[in-house]
Amino acid sequence: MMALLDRAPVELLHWFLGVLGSFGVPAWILAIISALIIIGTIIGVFLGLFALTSVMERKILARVQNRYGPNRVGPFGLFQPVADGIKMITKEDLVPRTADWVVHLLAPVVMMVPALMVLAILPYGRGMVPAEFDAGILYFFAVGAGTEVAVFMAGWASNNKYSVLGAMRAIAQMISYELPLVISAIVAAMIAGSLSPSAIVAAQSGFAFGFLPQWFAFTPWGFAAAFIFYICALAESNRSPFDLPEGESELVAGHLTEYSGFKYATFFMAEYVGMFAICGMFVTLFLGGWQAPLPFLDIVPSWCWFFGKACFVAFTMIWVRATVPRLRIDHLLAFAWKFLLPMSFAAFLSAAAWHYAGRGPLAWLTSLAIVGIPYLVLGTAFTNRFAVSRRTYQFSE
Amino acid sequence: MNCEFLKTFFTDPMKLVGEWFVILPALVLLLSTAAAVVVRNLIHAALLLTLSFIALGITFIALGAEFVGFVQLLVYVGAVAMIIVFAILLTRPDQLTKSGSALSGIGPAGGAAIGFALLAALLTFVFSSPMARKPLPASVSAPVAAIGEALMGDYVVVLIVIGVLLTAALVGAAVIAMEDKP
Amino acid sequence: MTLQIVLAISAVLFALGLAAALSRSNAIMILIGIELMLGAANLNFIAFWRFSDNPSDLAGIMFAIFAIAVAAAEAAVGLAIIILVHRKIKSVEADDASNLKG
Amino acid sequence: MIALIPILPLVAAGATALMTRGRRGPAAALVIAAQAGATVLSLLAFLQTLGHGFQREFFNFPWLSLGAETLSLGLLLDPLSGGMVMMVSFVSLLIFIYSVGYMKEDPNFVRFFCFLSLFSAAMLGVVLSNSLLLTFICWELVGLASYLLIGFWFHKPSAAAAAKKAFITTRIGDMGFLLGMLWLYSASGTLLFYDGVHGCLEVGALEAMAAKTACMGLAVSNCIALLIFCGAAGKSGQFPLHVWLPDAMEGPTPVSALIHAATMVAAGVYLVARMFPLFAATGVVSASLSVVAWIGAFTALFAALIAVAQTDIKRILAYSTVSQLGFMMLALGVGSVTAAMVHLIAHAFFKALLFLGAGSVIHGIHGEQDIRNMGGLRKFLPVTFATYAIGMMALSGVPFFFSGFWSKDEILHVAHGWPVSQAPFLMAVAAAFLTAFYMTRQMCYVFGGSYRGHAHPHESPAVMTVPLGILAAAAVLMSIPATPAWPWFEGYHTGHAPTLNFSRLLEPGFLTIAGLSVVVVSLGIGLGYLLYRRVGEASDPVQNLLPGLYRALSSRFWVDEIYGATVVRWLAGLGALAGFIERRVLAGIVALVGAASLVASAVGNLFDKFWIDLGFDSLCGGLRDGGDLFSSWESGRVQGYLRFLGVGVVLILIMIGWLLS
Repeated sequence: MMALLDRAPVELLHWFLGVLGSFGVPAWILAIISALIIIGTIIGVFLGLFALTSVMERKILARVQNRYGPNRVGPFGLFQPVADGIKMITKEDLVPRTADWVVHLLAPVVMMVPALMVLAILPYGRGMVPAEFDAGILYFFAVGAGTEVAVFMAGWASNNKYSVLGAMRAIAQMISYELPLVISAIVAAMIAGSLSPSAIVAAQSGFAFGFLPQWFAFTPWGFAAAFIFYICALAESNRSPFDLPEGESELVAGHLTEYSGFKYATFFMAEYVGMFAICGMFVTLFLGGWQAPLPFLDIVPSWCWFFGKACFVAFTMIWVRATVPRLRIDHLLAFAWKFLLPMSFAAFLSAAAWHYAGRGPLAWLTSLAIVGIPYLVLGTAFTNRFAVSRRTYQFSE
Repeated sequence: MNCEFLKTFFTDPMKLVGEWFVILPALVLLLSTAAAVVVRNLIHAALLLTLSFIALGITFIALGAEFVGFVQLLVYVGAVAMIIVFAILLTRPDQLTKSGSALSGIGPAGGAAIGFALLAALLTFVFSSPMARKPLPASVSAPVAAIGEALMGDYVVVLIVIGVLLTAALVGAAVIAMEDKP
Repeated sequence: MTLQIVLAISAVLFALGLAAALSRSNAIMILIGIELMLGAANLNFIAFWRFSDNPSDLAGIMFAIFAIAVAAAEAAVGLAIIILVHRKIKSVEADDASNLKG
Repeated sequence: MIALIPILPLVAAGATALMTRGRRGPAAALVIAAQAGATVLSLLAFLQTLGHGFQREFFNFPWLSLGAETLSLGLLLDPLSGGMVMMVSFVSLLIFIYSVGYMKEDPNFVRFFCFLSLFSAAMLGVVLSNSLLLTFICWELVGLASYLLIGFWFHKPSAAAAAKKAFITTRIGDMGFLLGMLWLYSASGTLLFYDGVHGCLEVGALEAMAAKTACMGLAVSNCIALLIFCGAAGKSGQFPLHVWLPDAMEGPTPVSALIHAATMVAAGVYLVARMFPLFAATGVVSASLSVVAWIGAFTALFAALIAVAQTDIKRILAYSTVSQLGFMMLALGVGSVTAAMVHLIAHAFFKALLFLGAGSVIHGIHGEQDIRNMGGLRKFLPVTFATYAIGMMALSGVPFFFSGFWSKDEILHVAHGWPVSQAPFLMAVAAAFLTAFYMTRQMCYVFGGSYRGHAHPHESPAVMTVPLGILAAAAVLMSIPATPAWPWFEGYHTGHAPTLNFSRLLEPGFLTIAGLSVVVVSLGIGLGYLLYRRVGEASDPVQNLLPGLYRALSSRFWVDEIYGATVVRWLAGLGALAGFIERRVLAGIVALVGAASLVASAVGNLFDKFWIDLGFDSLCGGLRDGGDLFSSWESGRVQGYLRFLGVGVVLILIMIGWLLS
């Protein structure tokens, strides 16, 4: 029964295709229909998650800040996204007169496409990978690079100082954080011996002592890499505390300043889908993908575990947003180049040591040392560098 | 839910759509490149160039070099296109749309003429060479593992040299572009 | 589908890159032209690999990967130089940088 | 183990190069320790060559393979290199120690020691090399170190110019060296000196090269030897490539002592000595050796003449060095390697001593170099005076107790025995006379009379005077193995055990020469003393002697004529002429325009100065017109070049297509 539930989506698809096939539909049309169904399902699921998250984020933030949050539309305000959507679609689409309107129009599309395309390689459950190929991780980052182009297009086409500055900041931030992001992902790929996401998930199967999941996040190097990946994921999806590009107090709304209506909604949606995609990648790389955390919990369907974990990671991101203040731009870049990048190299070396020390207790010690010592050194240096000191103002007299 | 179509599409697209899968992105590639070369607005040129980089990456994938295609996308779209855009914005902050039309010496016609002459010469070679009429061999693939083995095996020295080169380029670029200390 | 088609595509791409490098006076466009020519060369590498009789010989792929890496380094250094030149002479026209002209 | 000798200073140079400016103590300690190590090893190597029945030792290793050709490098230890390496490392060590005191206040102390150590490594490499290629590599490194050290105070324009001049002038000679090396490789197929059978200095190769004729009846071996001699002449400051050496005195004084007196300039002589079998492949009176002899003799006389007219303390010594190197070349040219090497080693000690003494003087009176502003320093710098006097007597060839006497005597002796001509011998005698004369003049100016300067002279610290003392002792002691009574050096070089036999001193041939030399030296010193005895008492003695020519004194060569009027008129006239050629023609043109204009200037001297100018003007005009034509292609537009490139590619493609079809 449970096994059936686990495979329910696949079985459903096969059943439907079987029915169509019995009507004599040719095989190549079946293939296309199958692909369209899968793509539609994934997009539907993620848009639903987006709707849910947008309201949940507002409610969580509100609870943290001792407010109620949206509670008018529907039960507990759950239909708020519907109302928002209707509002967005019916709003006037403003385009500044001096804007480059073609690029202005294309920017949200270019933003949305990579956000959806990266979803193709995530393993959602046991045997549920839409497009499985060798260099899946590489694909994820290669396609994800398109986001930067979109941000630039949006910022530049608006022909607005705030927009251009916001876009430049966003791109600088994305490029800076992409390096540690990719390197920490490579760490997991290196231990798994493959760039394929499903192989990486498979490498994290099994339980130590019968109950401890062997996820990569539970090793010294894996923990370091996961931590770096998480921070970089925050920065890549322009979320607090790395949301300077749209820091309202400085840049109005960054590259989104001149967008309204449906274009704005598309941007908004793309950012949330992108955030979910990167959460999914995080889960795949470090949290064992669709695998259950404890042996007896295996009965819960694998895709539930995947989405559950992804939602949990997304929740922590909201949590971080509610608690951590925004960084300054120079601190942000210095943090990427002077702390995260060296630390990701340390994690890389540590993983190599782990592999060559036999993955036993000795491996634990060495890889812990290789990660821990740089952390202590760099961390101390950074704490001293950015220590909170008495502020003095030039014209305070 | 293992989608054969998508998988085949990415790994052996020739089987599905034949040579059009190569020719379509190649057409996009050539058109966007041509537009990038002639368009006057530098930013538009850079964006069209980005499009042509993407098309080039897809052409690589279509030819079966999946890994190279992804690398092309990651490096060119993610990095090169972005630094070109940065350079454009940093070098003309107040006249973003001024065309780079001030032409020197023999002018655009001369450059284009040389380009056409070269094209004619190259095409003559391509279409007269019997070797170039070779048909497409059966599906080939370059698995990532094999590329990794080769990089760490036969080509390891090159890999190290390239690593040194990239490091030197990174440091060099940073030093060159650094503001002079007063 | 024959090798000719791919080679013709790469020839056109190369010619376009050359024309860009020769006829645009902006140094950035010259650099872009050079990148396009490198891309054309890469396309040739991949094409010859794809059409070779021994596809397990990865020399073409390797060459393309290394060429991409070198091109990235070249673009980074080239653009840094252009930015520096712009800072010194307030121009990115290749012909304006003629201080060392004899 | 031999390889360690040059490697030690090289490692020290590398390590010092990485040190920061502030680390003066560690840098000096490291460099001196490495040099001391090299000296100890050199001593061991030297003692090894002393052993009875010593055969030359070498080891070679392949360096570069080009197809079937393999270039090998190697190291060689034989009596020639054994003695030389001992001298070089020992003198270097002393000068390094001396530099600690001399350069104490320089902010670039660490850099200085780095360069010194690099120089020492390269020089030891030249000496120990068993391959002309390795010699060439080290030779160029020596040149580089010399360039760096001459231009050490590069903020002085004159120093920077002197460094360039030295580098460029020696490069003209090195071009010949390089050509000779290539020719040698093509003629003999190897650049190794000795490798048992096939070395280029071994019988087989030499006979083959001597048998072939290149042009104008010259054997191939002689042509190669002459080309190599170009390099040696450049390094050793032989006429006409000597112009850089006096200017090189712009460097710090220890550098002048080490590089431009004791070691590097002797490298040319050493090279000819090392390649002597090649020079003498067609017999001891070969064409190449004759050229060496004539040039050596001419340089000896010519430089001695100029030295008489100088007022800068270091320049006098520099011209004296050129002159002494001429003596060595003369000795080689007439076929006596032993005499040349004895003089080389003896000269290294006393010339280093003189330079360090001069440095001590300059240091003591705070940087003054003009001898007219010195005087009476005997009282202020007693130690320097004593050691300087020893050096001066050694250089002048004061009989019996100074090494210079015996070694110079030996050269005169072998020159006298040269079957071709007696002229070089007579020139050498004249040069010996002048040497004694100008050294006496310098002594009188610097140490005699009363002090004419304004600074407060003081004696140098012990770190400087102790090396002076050691060198002075060496200058005296070197006379023992150099006497014909106990021909130790000769035995050392030829492999026979020396015997003590005073009767050799009484042989008529030797006695004549020795007597002549004693007379000449006494005359030189006596005359000099007579003239300059009271130089310090009057403000300008020359004015007192000949007031009518006072205006000519503003230019310092004209001083020569006034001395000439009181001494020997023709001598002074010749001196002025030599000075004129030196300054106006050679220094200006040779160094800058190069070997081609040397010919033009020689012709020009015969006719008229204006004729040259005219010729040059039209030549330059033609060059300029041609340059304009070419520079219109060099538009400075990068795209212009790109277009040419594009057109070129298209043309090449069309050509290939045409060839294929």
